Amino acid sequence: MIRVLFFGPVAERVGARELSVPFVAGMRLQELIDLLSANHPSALDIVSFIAVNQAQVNDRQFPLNDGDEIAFMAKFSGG
Amino acid sequence: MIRVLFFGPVAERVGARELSVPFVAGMRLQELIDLLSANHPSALDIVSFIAVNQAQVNDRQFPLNDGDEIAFMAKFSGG
Amino acid sequence: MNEPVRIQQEDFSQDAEIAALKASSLRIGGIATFLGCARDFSEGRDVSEISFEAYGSMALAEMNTLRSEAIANFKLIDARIVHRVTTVRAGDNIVFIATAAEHRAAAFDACRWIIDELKQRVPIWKKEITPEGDAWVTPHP
Amino acid sequence: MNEPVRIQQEDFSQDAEIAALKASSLRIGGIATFLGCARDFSEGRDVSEISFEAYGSMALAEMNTLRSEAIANFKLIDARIVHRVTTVRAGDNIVFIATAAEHRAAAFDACRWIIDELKQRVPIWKKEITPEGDAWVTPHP
Repeated sequence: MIRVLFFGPVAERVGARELSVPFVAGMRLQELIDLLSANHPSALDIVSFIAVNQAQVNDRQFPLNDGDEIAFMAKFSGG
Repeated sequence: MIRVLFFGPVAERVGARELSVPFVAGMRLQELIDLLSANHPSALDIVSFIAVNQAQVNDRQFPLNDGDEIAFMAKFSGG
Repeated sequence: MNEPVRIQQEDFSQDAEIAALKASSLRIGGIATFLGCARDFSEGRDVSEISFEAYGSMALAEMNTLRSEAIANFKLIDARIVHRVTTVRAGDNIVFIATAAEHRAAAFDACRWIIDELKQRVPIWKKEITPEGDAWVTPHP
Repeated sequence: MNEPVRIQQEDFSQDAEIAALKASSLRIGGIATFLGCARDFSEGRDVSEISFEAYGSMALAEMNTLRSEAIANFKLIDARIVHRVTTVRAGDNIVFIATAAEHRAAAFDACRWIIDELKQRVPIWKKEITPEGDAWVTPHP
């Protein structure tokens, strides 16, 4: 499984803090983006950063592994 | 009388923290400088600022008044 | 001794943070700090409370990276970063950064750099709770 | 409440200074501080103690002027300046400046400006006491 995490404004729009998505061999980040885009378009609108296992990833073709933790995040507003 | 004050390195070279100098009508700052220069030349060497009644004065022709407090000061090194 | 980089609910003491910083060296000549506080007013609206949420594990890792980069790039002796994640009211402490260096220029430069970078790089979000409703804060570009 | 500008022998608490600063307004978004400490080493020499002397009345007046100028020029909400005049050892506090503003840039700019100006304008002198003897510090140009 892939653990998909949401925080703050994104979590509010998704209506959940976490989703579990079945892992499929050869899966890339783009497939998760497509899934979120189809089911929660208003949440995707405010996603500015994506992290895979707590490191920011910009390449949408980034290959995923079973057990990965993927976070879809709005612009940070801490401090 | 004029109160002449010394602090820190200047006081050390003068060997005193305070001198009283008789006030003479028409006295200007230059006369005090000449006095210090004659009696304590090594102290005058390190004087960078002069204050009359706690305000810096650069004009050596500044007229003095009886009861004035004049400070001869080395470069500041606080903070 | 507390960790030099922390995310916590509870408030912190600047005296305690500075004492911890000083314990690391007798070569410290200057310590710059920045304390971010909750204001009662933001962009024209009254704010009753501010609520914070973090991606805790990633936020802590980023803050530790920020501290290490600041120490290396500004030749600091030490640095500390604390961010509260809880609900605060006007006047409450939110974030604290302290940078210790031999001389003050490096301490100031590093402290400012850390808070600027923290706002850009650390996954924390704030929601302002106002009499007219709640709103997640969208940072300016 | 303590005065916001002071020259004193005794040490100070940053928590107490910050609490006093915060008491003035709920609009404060950022507080920058600078803490100057005694180092055990200066320009190649070990330093055992540092002894301070001030032209007290003029120093206090200049520090009050600095505070007022900083508040006006940087649009601060409030500011505090404390300088110890006594003999200190390595690690001891010497000077503390805190500047409170709505936003952090003004707080940082003002804090740095005050310590830079204080060193130029406030009649205080320091003497370093080293194993090889005492020496009044001559500031660099």
